[in-house]
Amino acid sequence: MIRVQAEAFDPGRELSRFAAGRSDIGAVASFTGLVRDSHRGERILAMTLEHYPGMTERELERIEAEARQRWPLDDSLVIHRYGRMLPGEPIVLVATASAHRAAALDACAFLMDWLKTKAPFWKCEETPSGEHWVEARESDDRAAARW
Amino acid sequence: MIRVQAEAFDPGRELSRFAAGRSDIGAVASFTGLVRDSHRGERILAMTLEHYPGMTERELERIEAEARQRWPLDDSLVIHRYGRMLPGEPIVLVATASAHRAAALDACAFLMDWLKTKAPFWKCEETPSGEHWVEARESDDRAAARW
Amino acid sequence: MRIRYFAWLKQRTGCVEEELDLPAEIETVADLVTYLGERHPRFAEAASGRGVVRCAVDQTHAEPTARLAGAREVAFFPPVTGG
Amino acid sequence: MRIRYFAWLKQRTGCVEEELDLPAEIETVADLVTYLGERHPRFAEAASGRGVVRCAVDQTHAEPTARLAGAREVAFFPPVTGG
Repeated sequence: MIRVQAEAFDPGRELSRFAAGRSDIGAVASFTGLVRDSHRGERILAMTLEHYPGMTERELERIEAEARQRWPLDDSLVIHRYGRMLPGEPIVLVATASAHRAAALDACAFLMDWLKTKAPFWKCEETPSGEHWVEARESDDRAAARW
Repeated sequence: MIRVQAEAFDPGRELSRFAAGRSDIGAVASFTGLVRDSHRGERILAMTLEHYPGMTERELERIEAEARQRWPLDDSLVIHRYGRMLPGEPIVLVATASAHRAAALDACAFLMDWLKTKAPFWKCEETPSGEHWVEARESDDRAAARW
Repeated sequence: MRIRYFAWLKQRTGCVEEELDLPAEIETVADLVTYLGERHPRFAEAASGRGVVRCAVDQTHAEPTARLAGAREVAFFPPVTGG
Repeated sequence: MRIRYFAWLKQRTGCVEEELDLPAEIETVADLVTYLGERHPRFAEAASGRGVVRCAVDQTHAEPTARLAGAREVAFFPPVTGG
């Protein structure tokens, strides 16, 4: 399932719901990305995520479908926020469920790597010296290319 | 932190506590292993985990220390149950926190792979045809050897 | 055709979106980038850097060689930084 | 020396643990496996399979060549299956 929302969420509570009441799942992997209070030595006061409504959901659904084709997943979940958020707040949660450990862990890493290079989100940091758009990292392209 | 316990736990709640109140963490990865209701086509009524008290804690601490030496982790958590549990119940939770996504995800996979081959736990399944000790899988040795 | 700009490209063009009637000779994404660069010099400047300006045609990632025939919405944006 | 057995090895020896005074010539884990095999034929049977019986000396994984000098507790168990 894909959720793109402005509202804050609690990854722990989402994970408790995910896979609740199912006894056919042997493994659940998750990744949570959070706003950090500093970046390259500069203090981060807040972070605003812009996105491309419509294309965001479409890309995330495509990425999720790709994961479910590559690995035997029983379930998967991607929640991504947009708008303004403060240090410590979760930005993204990816969770995967499978009968098998490697499938859950690999699919979770894959979903994050592809999301990082394909989902149309852009981070703008508020720092004491002003607002800066975050630059994409080459390491993210390399991480996505390994799959 | 290492916890070895007979009591049930809620991985979502543990994850909410883990990293709570910290804003220096950019990434949290987790893995939850649960009791499945079937194994190789046979129905599982319950699962009992025997362990080696003392050695279990020692091995888990050693594995955690190894992960924290290999990756820049801000925090890590391993909870492992022993005793009797029912399908759908969590057996193990591993969580890792880092400034960076790859460190959190890799360290989480590493902790599970090493735990699976080094931590002294043994699963005994209750099935309609009786009790069976679960046999170790070669794929677990291969998974642990890649690190 | 509706053209949309995201993140810091909005500051380069001074607009979030614009509705344009394109000349018939604008056939590909690359053609459109050149055409828009004439309207917005600071967009041209950004687009001259390799891989700095990305494109989506009707909400699907598109290469410079992608054709525009039938497209209703084309978006330009820097490399994504979500997660 | 205290000898402990885990999982299905308990069924092979008929005991969870035993306290033994070992002859001086039992110097390594491999020596001890042979010695215990004489006490428990079904343990010997299991130990003859490669990699089926694992050992820990004073709660640390140990190879067959590991020395027992000074050890207080030796445990035998099948490959672990936690997680």
